[in-house]
Order: sequence, then structure tokens, then C-alpha cells
Amino acid sequence: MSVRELTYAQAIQEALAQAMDADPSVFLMGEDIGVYGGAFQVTGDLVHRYGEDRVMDAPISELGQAGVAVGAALAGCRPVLEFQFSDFATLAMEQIVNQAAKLRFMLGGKVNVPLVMRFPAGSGTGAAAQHSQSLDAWLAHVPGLKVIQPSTPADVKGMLLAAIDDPDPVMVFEHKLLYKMKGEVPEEPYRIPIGKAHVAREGRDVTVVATSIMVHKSLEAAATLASEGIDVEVIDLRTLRPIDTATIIDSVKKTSRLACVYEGVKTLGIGAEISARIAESEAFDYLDAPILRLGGAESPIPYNPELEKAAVPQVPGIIEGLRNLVRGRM
Amino acid sequence: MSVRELTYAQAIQEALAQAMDADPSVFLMGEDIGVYGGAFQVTGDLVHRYGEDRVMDAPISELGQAGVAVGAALAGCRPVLEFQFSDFATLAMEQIVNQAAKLRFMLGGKVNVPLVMRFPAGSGTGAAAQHSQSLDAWLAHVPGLKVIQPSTPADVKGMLLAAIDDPDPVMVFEHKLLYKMKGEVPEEPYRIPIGKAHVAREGRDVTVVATSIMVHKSLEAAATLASEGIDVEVIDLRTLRPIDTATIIDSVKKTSRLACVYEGVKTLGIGAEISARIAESEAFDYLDAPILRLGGAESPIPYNPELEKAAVPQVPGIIEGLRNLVRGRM
Amino acid sequence: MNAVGKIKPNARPFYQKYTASQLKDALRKMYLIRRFEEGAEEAYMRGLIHGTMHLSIGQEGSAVGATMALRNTDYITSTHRGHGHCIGKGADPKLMFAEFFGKEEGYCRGRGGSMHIADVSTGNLGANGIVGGGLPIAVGAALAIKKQKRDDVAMCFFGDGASNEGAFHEALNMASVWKLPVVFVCENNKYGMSVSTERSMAVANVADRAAAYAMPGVIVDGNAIADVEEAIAEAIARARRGEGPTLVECKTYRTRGHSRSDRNRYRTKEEIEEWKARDPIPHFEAELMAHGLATAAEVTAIRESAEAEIAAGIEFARLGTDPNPSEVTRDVYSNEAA
Amino acid sequence: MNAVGKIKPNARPFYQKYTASQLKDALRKMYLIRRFEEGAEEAYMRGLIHGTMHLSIGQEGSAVGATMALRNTDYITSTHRGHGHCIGKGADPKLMFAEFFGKEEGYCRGRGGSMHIADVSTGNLGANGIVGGGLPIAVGAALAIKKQKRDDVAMCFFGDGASNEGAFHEALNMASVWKLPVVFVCENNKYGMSVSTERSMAVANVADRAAAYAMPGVIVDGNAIADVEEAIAEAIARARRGEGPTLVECKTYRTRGHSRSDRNRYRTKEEIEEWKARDPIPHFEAELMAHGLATAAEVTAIRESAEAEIAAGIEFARLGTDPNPSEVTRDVYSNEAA
Ligand SMILES: Cc1ncc(C[n+]2csc(CCOP(=O)(O)OP(=O)(O)O)c2C)c(N)n1
Ligand SMILES: Cc1ncc(C[n+]2csc(CCOP(=O)(O)OP(=O)(O)O)c2C)c(N)n1
Ligand SMILES: [Mg+2]
Ligand SMILES: [Mg+2]
Repeated sequence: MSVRELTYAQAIQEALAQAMDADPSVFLMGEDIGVYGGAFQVTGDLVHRYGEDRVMDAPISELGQAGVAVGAALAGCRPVLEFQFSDFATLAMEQIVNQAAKLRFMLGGKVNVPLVMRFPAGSGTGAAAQHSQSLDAWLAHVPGLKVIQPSTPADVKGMLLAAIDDPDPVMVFEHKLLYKMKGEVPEEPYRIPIGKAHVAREGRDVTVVATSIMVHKSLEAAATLASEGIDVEVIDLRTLRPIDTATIIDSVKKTSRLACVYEGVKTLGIGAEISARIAESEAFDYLDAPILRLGGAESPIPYNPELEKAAVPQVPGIIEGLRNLVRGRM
Repeated sequence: MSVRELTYAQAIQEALAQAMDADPSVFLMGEDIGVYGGAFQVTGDLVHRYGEDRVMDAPISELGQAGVAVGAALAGCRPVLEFQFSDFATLAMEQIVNQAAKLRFMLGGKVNVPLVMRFPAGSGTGAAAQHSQSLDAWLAHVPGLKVIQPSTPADVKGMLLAAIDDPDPVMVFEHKLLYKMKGEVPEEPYRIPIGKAHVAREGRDVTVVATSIMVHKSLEAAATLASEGIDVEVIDLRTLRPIDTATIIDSVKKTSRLACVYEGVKTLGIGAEISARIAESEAFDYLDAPILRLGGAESPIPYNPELEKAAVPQVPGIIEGLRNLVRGRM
Repeated sequence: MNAVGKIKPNARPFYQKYTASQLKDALRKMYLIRRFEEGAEEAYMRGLIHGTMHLSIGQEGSAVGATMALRNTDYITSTHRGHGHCIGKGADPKLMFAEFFGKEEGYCRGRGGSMHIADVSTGNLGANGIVGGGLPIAVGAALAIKKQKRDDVAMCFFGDGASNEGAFHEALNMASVWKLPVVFVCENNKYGMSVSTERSMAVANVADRAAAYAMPGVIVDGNAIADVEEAIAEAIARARRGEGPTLVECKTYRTRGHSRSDRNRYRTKEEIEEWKARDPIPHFEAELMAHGLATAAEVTAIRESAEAEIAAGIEFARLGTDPNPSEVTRDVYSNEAA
Repeated sequence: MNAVGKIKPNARPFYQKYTASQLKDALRKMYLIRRFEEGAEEAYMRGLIHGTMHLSIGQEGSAVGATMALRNTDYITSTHRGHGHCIGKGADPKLMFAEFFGKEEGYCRGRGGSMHIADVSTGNLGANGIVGGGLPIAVGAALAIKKQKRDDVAMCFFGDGASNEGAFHEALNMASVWKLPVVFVCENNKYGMSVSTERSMAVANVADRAAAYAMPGVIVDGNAIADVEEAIAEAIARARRGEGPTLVECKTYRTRGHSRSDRNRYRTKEEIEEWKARDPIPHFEAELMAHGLATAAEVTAIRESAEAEIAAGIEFARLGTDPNPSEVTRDVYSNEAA
């Protein structure tokens, strides 16, 4: 299988193209995903290759679009819906949560709803409070949905292909700052299973469970800490629902320390769930220190760039937090 | 101050009336809150006492209503918006989360948004998956909102009056099964501060942090366990944002054991946050056992009554969970 | 297909295009709906069914009239007041009762109840607990039909109240822009719960809103099955020809309260009585007999057979299998271990 | 108040009701908007401003024309493309620049940026990052006005694209049912980002949708300030009289891309050039001079004074105070310890 460097955005685009090649029932819908190429140029020139029927620009109607995706999925298609910003999920929660997530259950298993929704998320672009949210924890709270948050080009390709195959609704959170990140990506289509975390770095002293861009920040922190003799294990959670608790438990049993690093608001962000799962698990007895959470500030994302940075975990803060955790200074 | 027995619904109604008496800028809006008296008869005959201008029936437009509340609050009113079922918040998340919660912050503190939204929530009425959700954790994840969940008639009156006074948006979750619950309620207006938990029962052996109807189920479980020699402390969380962490920490330092009991879906429900706060706090070192969470099943709420009961914590399960926690059998 | 020789020469299309037996079957369906809901109501009063339910008694004309010209492969999306749509589209009342009784034999295996009743095998994608929830879903089903190059249609039922939801606007706009095969059927029963259309919208008719989407907007007497069917048949034909959606507004009335908790404070007894006098069932019976398409004895037999089917359906449901409470998370996902 | 003796006797109302100095002030505002955005764009290119911004260059006619007849106590809700509305309503460009530069002196103390620019002191309740987000908010402000028995109005700016959002439907319906003092101002610049109105709606004009709410729907040339102002003035008067809302559609065009990332692939150079030729500023200048209300020298002076103000504003902003990063959670709530 030949491997090339692609950006995260290109890897998504390749997955979308390969899914459309393989299955005529797959189509894309969203705002400005056609000739504009998508607000983040993810769909790029796909409209020229697949036509307007399969790469559909929709009116600015997020609730309606989500409902159209549900209906099309019920009737045999596999829609992939792009939200221009994950913040606009707030307009579509009805269809996502009451319909897509619950229809199979409410109808006693008589239908399935094979759709994918893609959400460009996160801060760091100076777009302020209504274009920078990390709302992944909301959807991870909802039974019936699967929620993934791939952190690398290779992962996003493989997990997106798995998501499109999946018979159930899959929500994909893509951090905007990752779109230009490069990485090796196999050319052929391949699947990375939903529901499996990935140990991105092995270590003995502390387990970090991180999501999305925080995986990279945590790896950076780990590299610095290695020079101080602190050996950090970094787990890329990858899937927020269902959570791969077993991988985290195994790691914590080894390291005896746990930190969760995530961009969403700290309170009730994904780190709350990771922490709670470990605190109620067999790994509890192995814990030598409190469980550290480094999450987003309890505020909307501010516009000013320095404030914006201060609102989410950054490498120096992660280093300091982990160092204190390992050295026993909390 | 004279005290009478009122139902939870009557206590809300009294608070609404007293707020309208005291402040002409207070008005009520919602679906069928006028002549119908509200789907749960909370507003009752208020429309006859205060007129259609202050008890406004609105078209079935949840997003629009929420936005109208925001605009009216910005322009000097104090709207109290009733959602017919909390599930319909899914239609209004845009205005609640992007506008109400963030406007003050985004505008640099130049405005405030003094509105209240009331959400009848929870299961147990046979209304199935789209009318039985507990979505409180979503809103408790959002900086800029305050979220309360009073569990008694006296609390709901005092907290609702505090909410209407509050300069910031306050979300009130009311469990539908509580509406007919009776309790002593002082007649005069009074306020119970937002952000303070309440120790509903003192005990030495284990701390239970419960919300809403689960407070009563936990007290029932505690009564049974008392006869087995297990002394349960029950904390009624009352406010989900901001969380009164100090009260919980103090309790856990005393009991060395913590359980969280809540109706929302277990994963990323409010108990996840309580657990995580304790696991990262100074109380961690006092813990003698893993932190137990008893939350809703990882499924939508089913219609069949037996399935419906099985989907949320019930007294026998709470008893068993606490017994095992205290006796060290997890 | 005409019941030649039986109908008057000047009979309207409705009586021309269906055989007498098809028309009598439509009457039977109206009775099934009526008796189904009366039976469900009684079972509820006796504590055999829990939850709530929304009866469409008085609205059977639009439910049956709208679904008559549909094929099995056409879709409908329905509402909280959806029993009529479900039976109209071909569902079996005994499996609906089984659902109401929360049994494994029920259409939703006891998970959905009245508000989520669905019979996917006859193209009913489900009632919906969310007012307006079915509107964009129907548009999506129609989009799939178009992509699959089928000549089926998606029919979307909704109420007058639902037409004030943003979902209505977004759905009708997309359906029209994309020229999708949707028939929007508004059952305007004058109230969204307690709020009259006068108090909830500024136009007189929901159909007046069709112009905002460059879509035909047609108003019919929803209690006259022939009126409903003819308007809908035209809308269906238009949709099948690829000419896009139509909004058909059926003026009708629910003679029962909104749901179990309704005390009817927002309307007068006189209004209710006036509409009871316009009951769609006797109206249709009279027309059938006037056209010589059914005798009084046949009509009685139809009613009795519907009653017998309903009674048997309730018995079937009562004897059904209770779900196992340990299976609460079953069918949340497709690929679980059951 | 007429600039008697200066204007032609047959001049339209716009030139009758405002003094020459008021009209020249309107021109100055148009220049302020234009130069403000050009200045912001340049600062952005030079890396002095981060984030994104949506320029309204070409749309100054509707922004100024719509806000001319407003009082300080009237409200507006604005959009992501809101600099013109903000200046039109009376904001100080230097405080807007301070916001763009993320400074404490900025209207939002550096927390909001372009997409949330607001000047509450002049009644601007804020730009909005959510397309359609301001629509129900304006309705709510109008409801408060009515409850407070004021004769103020709420003016709601929104785009053609926003008219496809459910919020549009719900907001216009409620405003009409409750007869609220709202003026809905649609700036139809032919595109919602890259999608033309032909591809996103089935009617030719956004104003065609007004009928669905029994509301007057008026179409004007958005690049002719006099046309805009006269239609809006009537809508405002109607609102102040308690007769309810009006929808005014201003046909206009943004000559810049949607935002910084736009490559203009969805429209032709010719179309852009055609609209550039219809620039609202020279159009208004020519009219002012033709009516003898301003000389060429005065026009030049106005432009230069606007330019000077903008240049000074940028300087002011650059020298502003940076927020303290430790204050990230400040102003999330009202009753915190600051
Ligand atoms: C989004 C939403 N809002 C409110 C409700 C509560 N509710 C259920 S039915 C109903 C009235 C609906 O009116 P209409 O659409 O006219 O249908 P009808 O009940 O008259 O058949 C309301 C308010 C709901 N189920 N969903
Ligand atoms: C709810 C929502 N959906 C999508 C966007 C992304 N977006 C920002 S502006 C815009 C186009 C809006 O078009 P229109 O209303 O015509 O205003 P214009 O930009 O033309 O001034 C889009 C799609 C958004 N900000 N909010
Ligand atoms: Mg109705
Ligand atoms: Mg536009």
C-alpha cells in the first residue's frame, strides 16, 4: 500500500472520494461545499469530479439539512453532512439527538440511520465565541450516536471511512487547526475501527488521555518532560462514544497516575467522563495521585489572541500540570 | 412567615406570581401557558390574574421564543420562558448557548441577559424517548448559564425567585414527577441562593450527591440502609452550574466514600463532573473506595413502563449500590 | 378499474377512478381508525395503557383520503396524532395495539408507543414526538427517491401548529429548490394544542405560505374524503412527474381534546358540536350510498367487521410478550450483540 | 427642516426632509464605513488583526439609508457583515478599531472582534456570528418596547441567505402575530457566501416571503440611499404607529469576497464589475451635487475628513491596552468579583 504525505484536510477529501467511488448511495451535503470547496477547503474540487448531485450545496438551514440527512439515510442513502462550524450544531440538535440518535431504538430496531456528520471545531483561529466551540461532550452524552475525534491525517481517513460504512449515525469532530497538519496516509482505502483508543506514546510515569489537537500538545509536553526524566504515556482517545475504557485502565494500572487533556470546557467536558470512569474502575486502587484535568476555561472563547490562547490548555500548562502530578505537588 | 403545604407546581406558580407582583418587567412566555394553564398546569390560572400580555401563549417556535426572550431581556424585561418539555431545548440551543450564555462576555460585559428558562424534564410518564430526556448536563457544560434543579416545593419557590432576580440567564430543570409532590412552603417571597448545595441528610459512612428526584430516591435508600447500620449522607446538589464543590469535599472528607445518583445518561451526566471534581481535589486522599455513579442507562427512554423504569436509577438499585460501596464489594 | 354501471355518470373523479370495493375499503379504514382510537382511549382509561395519546377522531377523512393513492413504496412521515396515517398507509391495527400495550409484538417492540408508531414495511417512517420533526425527514426521503431515480413520493403530514416551526420553512424551501417529490399535507384542525391559528399565525390559511416557496398551495375540506383524495392525487401525480412539491391544506377538526390532559378551555362546546355534525364518516357513507356504491347493509357490515377486527386486535395485544427489562439498551446501535 | 432654496422643487421626499448638513453627514458615514473596512482589511493583511472579517464594501447605501431615520433609543440587531450598520447607528470608528485590535478600549473590550461588534450606547445590540441569530432577538427587543409602551422600533438586518433559516420564519411570524414594531431589513447581495439566491430559494425575492406573514414586503435599490431611506422611513413610521412589522429588501452587492478565504469562484468578474459601476457612494455624491446640496469641494472635504478620522482611529487602536490574559473568565457572569 503506497503511502504519501497528505494534510488532514486532504485525507478527509480522499476518504470522501473513495467512499463515493465505492458506494453510489454516498453523497455529500453542506454549505458551500461545492464550487467554494468548503469553508476549510475540505471538499475542494470534489464537486467537479462527482457533480452537484453528489456534492450538494444546501441553503443555510442547518436543522433542515440534518433532517434531510436523516430522511435520506432512512430511505437508503448514506449522507455525509458537513457543518460549516461545529457551533451550528446548536441549530440542529433536534434532528441529531431526537431523530438520528433515537430512531432505531424508538422503532424497535426496525430501521437504521447510516449517516455521518462532520463538525469543524475548536479555537485558535480568532473567530471568537460563536465559531470556536468544542461541543463534542454534548454529543458524546447521547446514546445512539457514535462520536469520533481523529487527531492525525491517517486516522481521519481510516475512521471516516469506517464512519461512512457504519450503520449508525457517526459524528466526526475535526479540529480546524489540524486541517493543515501533514502526515503519512496510505493511498488505498482502509478502516480504523471506531471505539478503539490509540497509545500514541508509551510511558511509565503518568497516563495522559488526550483528544484531537491536545494529543499533539500532550506529545510535545511529553517530549520536554522526558528530558526531566518523566516518562509520559499519551493515549489518543480517538472515539468519545463508545469510550475505550479498557485501554485507559490498563495504562493507569501501569502508571498509577492519570491526567485528561481536552479543549472543551473543563466542566462536563470529555475529561470529566474519563476521570469518572477510572475513579469507579478497578484502576482506582492503583492511583497514587488525584486525577488531573486540563480542560478549557469556564468562559466562551474570546477574540483577542492572547485571551484566546489562555482559554484552552497550552503546552507549558500541560508540562507544569504533569510535572506537578508526577512530583506530587498538586 | 406563614407556611402551607403546596405542590411543587403550586410553589412554582406562587413564585411566578410574586415575581410579577414585585416587578412589572417580569413576564411569562411559552406554549399553552395561558388559558390551557400549561401542559403540567404550572401556570394554571395566572393568565386570568395577569392578563395575556404577561402570560403569553407563543406560536410553536422554540428557537424563536428563546431568541425573543434574549431580545426582551436585553431591552429591559425579565422574561420567564416555559419549554413544554425540556426535550424541545434541542430546538433552541442556538439562542440559549450562542446568544443568551455568551452575549455578556462577547460584548465585554456591556450587557446582561436576565432571563429564566424552565424545563420540565425526566422520565416516568410513559411519554417515550422524545419527551423524557434529562439534558441538564448539556447546559451545565456551558459557561455563561446558571443551571438549577430544585428538588422540593420550598426549594423551587426560593430558587426560582432568586433566578428571576439574577442578572444572568438561569436554566431551571423541573422533574415532571415532582410537580405533584407536596411540601411546606413559606407564603412570603424568599430567595434560596443559586450555587449552594444542601445536605438533605447527615451521615457518616458514605456521601451521596443526588439531583432532583434522585434526592428523594436516595433518601429512601438511606432510610433502608440505616436499618442495616449504614449511615448515608445525602447532598442535594440543587445547582449544576456553578457547582458547590466545597460542600461535597467536606462531606467526602468525613465519609471517605462518594456515590453520585442522577437520572441523566450516565456517560457525561452530572455525576461524571462530581466524580471528577472529587478525584482531582484534596478529598481524593480521603477516599476509601472507588467513586460510584448511578446514572441513566446508555439508551433513549423506552415507552414500555418496565423498560422505562429500568432505564433510570431506582431505589433498590441505589440501596444495593451503596451497600456494596460501603461493604467494599464493588 | 371503474365500478362501471354503478356510479352516476356525472360523478366526480374520485368515484370514477376507484372500484366500489376500493371505496368501501376506504370506509373500512376510516372505521378502523375511529374504533382503534376509541379502543385505545378505553384501554387507557382502564389503566391498560400508560403514557399519553393524541386522538385524531374527526380527522379520518384526511388520513384516509391522503393515503389512498399511495403505493407501498411511497413513504409517509407522520405526527404525534398519527394513528390515522398509520392505518391509512396499511398498518395492521393489532400490531399497533401491541405497541400501545408495550409488547414485543408491537411495531416498535414496545419501545416507541403511540408517539413513535411506525410500520416501515408499508413505508411509514414513523410518527414523531417533535412537532415539525417529520418535515425535513420527508424531504430527505424524497431526496433519496430522486437520487435512486424512483418515481415514488414522500408524503409529509403535519399540523397547523407545526407550520410555525422553523423546520417547516427550511423543509419546504429545500423541497422546492430541489424540486423533490414531496406532498406536504397539513391537517389544519384550527388549534395547536390550545392556541388557535388566529393567535399563532398572521395569515388565514397555512396554504397561504406555499407562495413563499413558489409551490402550489391547495385548500380542501378535510372532512370530505373525495375532496382530499382528488387534491392529493394531483399533488402526487405532479410529484411523480418530477415537477416538485405541493402543499395541501385539509381543513378539519379534532373533536377530542389535544391529549389526555386537555380540559377544552380554549374552545366552545358549540364549536365542537358544529364539527361533530360534519363527521367525515357518515358524510362518506352517505355519498357512497347516494352514488349507489354501497348499501346501508353493506355499510353496517363494514362497520361491524372493523369493530370485530379492533376487538380482536386488543385481545392480541393483551396477550403479547412483555419485553425483558434487562434488554433496555438493545437496539440503541445496529451492531451490538443483541 | 428643509434646506430651503437649495433643493429642486420636484425633489423626492428624501431630499426634502433632511437638511443639507444631515445629508452630507450621511455621505460622510458612507465614507467612514468604506474607509473603515479598507483600513481593517489592510491591517489584517499586515497581520495586525487576526481572525476573519466580512466586508460590506458596496453595501453602504443600505446601511446608512436604513439607519438614518432611527433614534438613539431605537435598537438594531446586526450581522456578521455589520460594520456599516454599526457606524450607521452612530458608533465611533476608533472604538471599533480598538475592538478589531483586541484592546480593552474596544467596544467589546477585545472579547468580541468583528463578528460581535456592538455599541449598546447607540442601540446596537450587536453583530452576530450566527446567520439569522439576530432575527428573533430583534423581535424580543420590539416586544420589550411594546410592553414598555415606548414608540421606539427594533430594526433587524439580515442577509438573503439568512432568510432560509428557520429563525427567519419564526421571527417574522411572531412579529406579525403580535404586531410588533420591527423593521426587517434584508440586504440581498445575491449570495449567501457562494450560493446564489437562485440556488437557495425558490422565489425571486426575499420580499416575496412577507406575504406568508401578512406583512408588507418592499423591494428597493439598495445602492440608492434615497430609495432605501424612503422605504424604511415608511416602515419605521408604520412600526411607531403600532401597525406592526415590515420587510424591506435592499437589492445590493458586496464587491469584496465573502470573507478572507473567498476565491470568488461562484461569480464572474463581469458581474462584480457591473456592480462596482453601481457603487452607492459616487451615486449619492452625484445626486447631492445635482440637487445643489453639496459642491464637489465639499464632497472632497467630506471624504478627506472621513479618511483622517479613520487613520486616527487606527492609531488610537494600535496604542490601546491589551487585555490581561489572566482575566479570561471576566464578564462571563455579572455578579462575579471582577
Ligand atoms: C417541538 C415541539 N414543541 C411542542 C410540542 C408539544 N406539542 C405536542 S402537539 C402540539 C400541538 C401541535 O399542533 P398541530 O401541529 O396543529 O397538530 P395537532 O396537535 O393539532 O394535530 C404541541 C404544542 C412538541 N411535541 N414538539
Ligand atoms: C447558522 C450559520 N450558518 C452558517 C454560517 C456561515 N456563514 C457565515 S455568513 C454566511 C452567508 C450568509 O449569507 P447572507 O445571509 O446572505 O449574508 P451575507 O454574507 O451575504 O451578507 C454563512 C453561510 C453561520 N455563520 N451561521
Ligand atoms: Mg392543529
Ligand atoms: Mg447575502
